[in-house]
Amino acid sequence: MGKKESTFINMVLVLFVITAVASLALGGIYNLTKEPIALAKKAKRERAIKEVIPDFDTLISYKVMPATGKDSVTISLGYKNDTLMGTAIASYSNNGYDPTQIQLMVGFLPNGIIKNTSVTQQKETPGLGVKIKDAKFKNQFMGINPAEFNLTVTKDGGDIDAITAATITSRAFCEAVQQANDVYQKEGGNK
Amino acid sequence: MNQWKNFTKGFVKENAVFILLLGLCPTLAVTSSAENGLGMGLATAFVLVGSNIVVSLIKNFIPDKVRIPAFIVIIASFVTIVELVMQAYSPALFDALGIFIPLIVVNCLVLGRAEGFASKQGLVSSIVDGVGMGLGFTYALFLLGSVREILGSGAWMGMKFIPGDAILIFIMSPGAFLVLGYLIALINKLNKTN
Amino acid sequence: MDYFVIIISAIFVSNIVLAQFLGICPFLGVSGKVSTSLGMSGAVLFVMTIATIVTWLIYNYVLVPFGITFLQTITFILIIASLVQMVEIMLKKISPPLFQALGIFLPLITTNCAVLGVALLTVGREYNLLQGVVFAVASAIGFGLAMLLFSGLREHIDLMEAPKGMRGVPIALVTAGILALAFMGFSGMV
Amino acid sequence: MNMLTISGSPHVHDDSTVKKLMYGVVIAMIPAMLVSFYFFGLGAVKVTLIAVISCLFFEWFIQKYILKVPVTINDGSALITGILLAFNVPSNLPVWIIIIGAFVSIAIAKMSFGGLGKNPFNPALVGRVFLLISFPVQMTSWPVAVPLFGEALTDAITGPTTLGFVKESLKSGMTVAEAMAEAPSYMQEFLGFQGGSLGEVSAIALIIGGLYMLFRKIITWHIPVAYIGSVVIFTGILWFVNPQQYLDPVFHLITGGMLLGIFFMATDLVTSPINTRGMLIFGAGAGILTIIIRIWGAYPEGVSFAILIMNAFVPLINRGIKPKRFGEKIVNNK
Amino acid sequence: MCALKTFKLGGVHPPENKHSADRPIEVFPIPKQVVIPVNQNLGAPSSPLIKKGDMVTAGQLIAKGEAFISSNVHSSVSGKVLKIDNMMDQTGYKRMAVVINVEGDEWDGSIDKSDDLKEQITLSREEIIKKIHEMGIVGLGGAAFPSHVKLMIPEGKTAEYLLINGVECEPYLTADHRLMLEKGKQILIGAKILMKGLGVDKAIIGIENNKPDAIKHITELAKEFDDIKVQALKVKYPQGGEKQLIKAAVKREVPSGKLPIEVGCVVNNVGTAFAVYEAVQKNKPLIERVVTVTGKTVKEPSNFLVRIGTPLNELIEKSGGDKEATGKVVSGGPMMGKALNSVDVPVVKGTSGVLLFKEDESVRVEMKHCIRCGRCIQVCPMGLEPVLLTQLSERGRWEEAEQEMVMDCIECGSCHYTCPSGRPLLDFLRLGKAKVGQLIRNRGKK
Amino acid sequence: MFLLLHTCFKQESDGSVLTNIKENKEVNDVLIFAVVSLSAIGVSAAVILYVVAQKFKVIEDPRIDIVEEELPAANCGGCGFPGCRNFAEALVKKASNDNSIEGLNCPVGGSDVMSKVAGILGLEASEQDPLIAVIRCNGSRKNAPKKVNYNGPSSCAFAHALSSGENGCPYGCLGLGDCVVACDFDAIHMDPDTALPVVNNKCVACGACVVACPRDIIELRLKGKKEKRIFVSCINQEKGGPARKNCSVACIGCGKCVQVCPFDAITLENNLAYIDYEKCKLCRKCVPVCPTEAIHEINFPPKKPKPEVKAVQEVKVEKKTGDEEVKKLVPVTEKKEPPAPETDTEKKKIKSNI
Amino acid sequence: MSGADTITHPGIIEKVEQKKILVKIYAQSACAACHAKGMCSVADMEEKTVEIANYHGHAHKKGDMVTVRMEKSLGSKAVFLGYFLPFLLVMATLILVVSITSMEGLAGLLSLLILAPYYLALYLLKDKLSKQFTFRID
Ligand SMILES: Cc1cc2nc3c(=O)[nH]c(=O)nc-3n(C[C@H](O)[C@H](O)[C@H](O)COP(=O)(O)O)c2cc1C
Ligand SMILES: Cc1cc2nc3c(=O)[nH]c(=O)nc-3n(C[C@H](O)[C@H](O)[C@H](O)COP(=O)(O)O)c2cc1C
Ligand SMILES: Cc1cc2nc3c(=O)[nH]c(=O)nc-3n(C[C@H](O)[C@H](O)[C@H](O)COP(=O)(O)O)c2cc1C
Ligand SMILES: Cc1cc2nc3c(=O)[nH]c(=O)nc-3n(C[C@H](O)[C@H](O)[C@H](O)CO)c2cc1C
Ligand code: SF4
Ligand code: SF4
Ligand code: SF4
Ligand code: SF4
Ligand code: FES
Repeated sequence: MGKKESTFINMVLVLFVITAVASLALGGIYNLTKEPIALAKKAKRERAIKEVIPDFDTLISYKVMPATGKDSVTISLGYKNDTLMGTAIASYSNNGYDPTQIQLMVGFLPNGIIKNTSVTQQKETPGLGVKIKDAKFKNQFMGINPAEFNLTVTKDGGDIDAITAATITSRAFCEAVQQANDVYQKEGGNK
Repeated sequence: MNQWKNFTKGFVKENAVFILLLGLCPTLAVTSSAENGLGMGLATAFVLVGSNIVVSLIKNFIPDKVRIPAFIVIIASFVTIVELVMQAYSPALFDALGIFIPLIVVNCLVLGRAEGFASKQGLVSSIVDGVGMGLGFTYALFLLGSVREILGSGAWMGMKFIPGDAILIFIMSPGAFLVLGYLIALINKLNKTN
Repeated sequence: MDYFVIIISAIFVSNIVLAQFLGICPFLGVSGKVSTSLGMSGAVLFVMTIATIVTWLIYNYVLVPFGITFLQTITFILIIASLVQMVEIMLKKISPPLFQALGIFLPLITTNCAVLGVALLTVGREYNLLQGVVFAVASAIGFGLAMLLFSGLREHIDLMEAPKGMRGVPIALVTAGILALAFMGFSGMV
Repeated sequence: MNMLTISGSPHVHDDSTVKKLMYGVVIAMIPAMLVSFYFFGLGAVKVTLIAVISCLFFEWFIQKYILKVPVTINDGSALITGILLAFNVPSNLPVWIIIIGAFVSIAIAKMSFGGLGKNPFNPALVGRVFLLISFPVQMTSWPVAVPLFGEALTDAITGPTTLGFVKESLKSGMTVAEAMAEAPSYMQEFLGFQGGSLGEVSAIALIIGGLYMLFRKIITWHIPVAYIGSVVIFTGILWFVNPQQYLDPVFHLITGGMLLGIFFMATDLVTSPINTRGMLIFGAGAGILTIIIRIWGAYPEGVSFAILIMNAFVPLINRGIKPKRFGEKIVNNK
Repeated sequence: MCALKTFKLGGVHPPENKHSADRPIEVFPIPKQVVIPVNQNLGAPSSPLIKKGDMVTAGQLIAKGEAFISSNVHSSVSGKVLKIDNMMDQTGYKRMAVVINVEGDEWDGSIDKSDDLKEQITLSREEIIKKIHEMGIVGLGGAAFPSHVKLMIPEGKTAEYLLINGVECEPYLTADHRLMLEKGKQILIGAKILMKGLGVDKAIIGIENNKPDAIKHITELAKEFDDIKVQALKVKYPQGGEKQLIKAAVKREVPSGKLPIEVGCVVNNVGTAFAVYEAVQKNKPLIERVVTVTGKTVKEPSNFLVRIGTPLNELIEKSGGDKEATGKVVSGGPMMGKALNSVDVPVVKGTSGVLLFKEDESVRVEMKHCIRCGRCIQVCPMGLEPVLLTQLSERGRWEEAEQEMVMDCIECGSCHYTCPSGRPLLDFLRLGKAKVGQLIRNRGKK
Repeated sequence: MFLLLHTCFKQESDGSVLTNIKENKEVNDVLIFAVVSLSAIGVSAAVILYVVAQKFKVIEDPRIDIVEEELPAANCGGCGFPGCRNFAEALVKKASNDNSIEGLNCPVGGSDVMSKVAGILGLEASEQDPLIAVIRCNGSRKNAPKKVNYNGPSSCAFAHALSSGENGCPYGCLGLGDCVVACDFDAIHMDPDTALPVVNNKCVACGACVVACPRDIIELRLKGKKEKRIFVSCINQEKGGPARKNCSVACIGCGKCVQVCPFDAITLENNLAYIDYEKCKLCRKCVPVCPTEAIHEINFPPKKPKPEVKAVQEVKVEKKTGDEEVKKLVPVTEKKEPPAPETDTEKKKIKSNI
Repeated sequence: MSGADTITHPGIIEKVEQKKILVKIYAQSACAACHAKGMCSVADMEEKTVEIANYHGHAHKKGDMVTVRMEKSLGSKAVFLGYFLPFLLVMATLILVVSITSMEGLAGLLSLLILAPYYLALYLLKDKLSKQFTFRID
């Protein structure tokens, strides 16, 4: 049999070659997929933005620190033919049911009215918290003017009907939208 | 004929999940829907076939005593490839499967086949074995995912056929254990009567 | 994150075995007897802690600076595998009787996805070292708790003799399912 | 001379049988059942009937056609499971959900392990928790207790249980005094004027049943006393430290499923430790877990989970905690 | 008489059914033929000294116990040895026995047959032990353990108390009760002899409270002896078990696997004390004993003074036992006695009673799965877990059974008596004890 | 490997990205870092594992696996080892130490498997004639009617300890099936009519039942050519009279078979005849001389003159002749129920799961 | 001798030397019972051979089936010495160094390095340990 013997040199050599080849190959693949990965991420974000603000052709994004949260939020301004079509704010809340952050995209029309919202990340319980993605819950935020609307659940005296048996998630969602609105008022509203 | 046997054993007689009980972590974790099960199964199958091929090709160059680390490196490479490619071209699935993609590395099925089969057999047999075992694994995950999705979400492959909620627990962790338990009991029974 | 939260979460709320589905193979394979499962849990505790420290260091001081985090899977598994073997050989060299008494759990851990999973989760959640280690320890304790309860239940079921078709793995899985069900009572605690 | 019978000693037996034991429990549940019929009307009757019938049916079906063993639905254990399952759900639960619960209780939690005596987990509780997690909405909308027969059938009025209500209030920052102002008085709760699952509303009915079982020696005092003791001590300490934030022991004892769990479910012979030392640990553990879940967990009610979790500990308790052996400690007073 | 005492752990209280309690002891007529098994005691068998055709007298030594734990057997009648053969005994197996055709009633000359009370104890300690050995006295409390062995206290141990077991906790049986009422004085003298043999200065007679007349009578008589006390005990089975009796009377616990002497006690049955009196004072070997014949199918439950070797059949006939209605015949009490294959077996030294069951009483309740109620544990006087031991035994897990102390079981049957599922716990425990005993012995051999 | 990577990559990506590689400078850094670090880790792993291997590894003989494949995987313990793999190890070890595997035998696989194993190990297998379990008691309900009712757990071991059994024979089968439970191969079952165990051809002679029977009734005997075997179906050591009292087909120790056997295969000890299966040539001379039909022949063709008669019950003794010479050949077919002492009124069912 | 509190293993005598016996134990606990045994061979399933000081002096020969026993408390002691104590050391060092220097890398390294002296100490004590962890056979 042509099996290599297990001498020290042999072993080191073989492992060296294998790891080297493997890392080379992986490096190659990494480089090849880097772009598509970045693209995919971008596409995902853009898809979310598209969902919450009207059609646009140019996107200008920047980050700001919200007054309340720990992490920054990204503001994206969508322009079509140089007119501002809407502002999408990627907001978040750490107070969901699952420790994983809930991330939303909230779209404001230039007049400050919320056009739509979209959930970009969540790990809430299937069948309960996950329902924040359902139209029934989300549509409550469509077309409202935060200025004259209490962005909290009814239980807390607000105007949003919480998902049955998932008040925590509902609260977190409201909190994120509220945060987006705060940021919008401060940053994006007058731009 | 022999190759055919080689190929089919992964489905019934030596099914990784139902009979050999290998790789149960991903089996239980990602099968909350048929689609996820399918994705995970295919990813594993890809790694399995790839590493089987490479191992069987280079088996003679590897000294016995470093064979395990060598196999691990090979398998891990394929896993990383899957990770990267999936991230690039199927990000949604990647998100859904999460940590269990890198964990294919430690799936005993993969290492077991590389070590137990590919390192002893020729290329063709290894490929056949890999494909058979991989598809067997995939079908098991798909089956489990389907049952859980139907019972737990009232849907199949994302298509909802009852409105509202179904029996939620089946897409949560206890449901995974329960469904697999009864599936195995059923399959044992079928195997016996055959 | 608060350490307390990490601990409660890893042991009870998101128990590594019952909720995260990591380490199912030893959970089912080595849980036939209480004494065995205790030995296994001890080994997991030790290996998981050490492995998390090493992988955390490598990740943050090698992979991140060089921008090659995509190699984490392959490096982690290599490190864990050799680490386990190193512990094994050290124990054997140092005190053969001790090694004998400890049984043969170490090799089993190499392919245990719980160790790799915890290492990956630690870096994925961007814990700092201490948090990571606390998480690893709590996960190991959670693993041990689940193992211990489960092995007790299995000894009991063994004595009770379930119906023929359910004996062995099926009934073990059903038991695990009900155990997971019971553990859902801890949910929302963090 | 007749053909003689030979057997090992002893040749006499006391008159206890499994059946007597089980029907004793059924009798003990009658007060609570009547109270539930009184408060929840026909809805309660319907839920109880369906739960009992489906439990008996599944047991019969599985024994006869799947396991092919002698049918033992007469022994009363499935009857108890059915009644207790009904006791643990709201009176307006849809029929199909009750049937699923009965199936889970009997098929999964009991028969999969081989039937009476072999199951490590309490069947009724497995059924209830399964439903609670699977159908959180239906399982947590309670018709308000209306002490008029037939009235509640319309089930239009739903409200939270006292426990859920108080917990929710505390969570939103109220003090105990504020929260309790709107809750039913202790006397009302004691008698049963509160929302909740069928069997849990009336503390007095449950206590009567429990005392009956103690008197008939169906259960021993160990589990109830350890359970109540640990609850009282644990909540007592918390309450003592901060009465604004934590509820007093009496409240915890008489609300929710506490007494139901203590007398009827923690004491299930099959799923609790077999010796009295173990029972004390079991009871104490269940009490502490109940309070932990009630105070810090997502669910307002912790009894079911606490008992199930302690069920999982039972084999270890049985293994580790042995009865006092004769001659264990040499107590020779010279 | 001080307050009622009892043992703490476990115990049951079966219906007492002491139907023959007020029937005086009746001397049973000598049968035509007796069958005397040569091995009637716990321990090594004895070897016969006579052969077919020999003429023997009542009280003549016919088999000698040579081993340390073994005992002599005497002829209970006079007559001709018909054969020495394997005869069925109470176990249903055939064992060696001497069959004697009775001719007259001629006693060995050295025996004092008179009824006179002989109070003076003249023999020395060693002589007492020797006498008890010679006269073939074994424990009449049930186990038939050679009594002289009990008196030979192992080196390093000292006895402090003699306990006389007048508990008779078994339902139905009244032999000891009647003996105490009728031969109280002799029993007390017997106790004195035993005390001397043991070298102790304290004796306690334990009697359960369901025999108030016996308590009263013995207390009265015991006033003479300031070193013998009567202790009334609460009625609870198995108070008569020696470990339980010691616990109840002197609050000491015999450690697991150890003998009563470990805590300075020796326990003897009242019947044994009486036999000792007769042996030492009257030179009379153990050739007769009191046997209770009772049961629901017995017309006249009686207490007979019976020669060893008398067929049980005759006892049953004499007391009007209805054989047609009888489904089970038990030698001994209902809790610990042995069901017999046949009534054509002889009375032996250990036979304390014959108990007849009605047909419907004789079959056990149907066995079901264990429901883990734990009652068997609660009633076990030894603090064992019969339910677990049974399961281990059923599955042949002997090592674990040993660790769970199966050998400590005193086979009292309380667990089986009380199990609502009707599980034959004690049957499996016995099996387990036998197997574990084998294991331990094998280990010892190596 | 590269080829493979290339192909798989080709399937999944679009061409445009390919061009990026050369342009991107950072990319090469990554490559270098990757290669360097991973190789470093790989080599250190190699060193560690080398040391491990040096000091520590036991390479298993690959033949163990191959041998294990051959074994039936019943893990029954019939070979005396805890499992098939352990047996395989023992085989390989013995083969390499002693150059023979004598004394080791897999009863389940039989000589077939053993010769294959021997082939693998390069040895000759010692040909082991197949054995089968044989029940040496015929005290069925008819032949040894029940005299008392046993009312206890269905455990021969316990019943044996309790008393001599329902039919009074202190040697005979208790009929509670400990042997049936012990058999892993479904080779023994209880005959509901006779309450005696019956062995079928699934028996692999593992001996589990032999150990399980508290009365040593079961013996492993030569399976015999064409599965023919002759044996004394009784182990009662009582004298003739007492033995016959309980059981009409007991061996009474008359010694006729001993005299008639031309091969000295039969010995008489303790009132009991025993046929040595190695010496027995299956001549059948002993069968008809037995006055109580205690000698059984199995799988023989029926005797010529009466072809319709079942071999086992070919001769029937006239009851109560006392003189053994006066016996008649009575074809079973002509007979009704064999005369059994009619004390047994109640039909005994096999005790259910007590 | 009572069988309580001991761990027993069936084994086969491999070698009888002057003062000791080598017994091969069938590792029935973990690997042998593991369903993945046939597949998993990561670390080559190992058979354990234990040494027994042959102080009984009774005749054992190669190939005998024996039962090896060790006191149960020793098993947990081994787990304590082998895993738990070093684990505690690592944790202690880690927490200590982090709280003093707040340098995580250093803490991590140091906590791993602390194992070296620990195992060295074990090594030095090895004779003592060997005496403690002895097996007996029946
Ligand atoms: C297993 C489990 C999962 C849950 N998942 C969620 C969730 O995803 N979102 C949520 O808001 N509440 C969830 N809950 C319920 C909360 O813990 C809490 O009971 C509820 O949100 C209280 O609000 P309610 O007033 O709406 O019932 C879950 C509870 C359990 C037991
Ligand atoms: C898992 C779960 C358990 C709950 N248990 C209780 C309970 O025991 N008592 C109670 O009053 N409310 C309970 N709730 C109800 C919530 O606290 C909340 O009050 C209720 O869902 C209000 O819902 P609605 O707005 O749909 O009426 C529970 C909710 C969930 C999700
Ligand atoms: C469960 C049990 C019950 C017993 N009951 C009695 C009893 O009632 N009376 C008695 O004298 N001995 C009884 N014995 C026997 C005693 O334990 C002890 O052996 C006896 O009293 C010693 O006296 P002896 O050697 O003179 O027979 C019982 C034993 C056991 C195990
Ligand atoms: C005191 C007592 C309490 C019981 N409690 C329960 C119970 O909580 N749930 C249940 O399903 N069965 C209960 N049973 C019935 C029975 O024990 C149970 O169904 C077994 O667990 C089935 O094996 C109880 C029985 C008794 C005697
Ligand atoms: S028979 Fe043995 S186990 Fe049963 S109660 Fe009596 S002492 Fe305990
Ligand atoms: S008394 Fe009977 S049913 Fe109860 S635990 Fe003991 S064996 Fe089981
Ligand atoms: S147990 Fe007896 S009958 Fe069954 S295979 Fe083994 S030897 Fe044959
Ligand atoms: S052959 Fe032996 S084990 Fe089998 S049923 Fe008869 S007595 Fe029992
Ligand atoms: S797949 Fe997770 S431990 Fe085996």
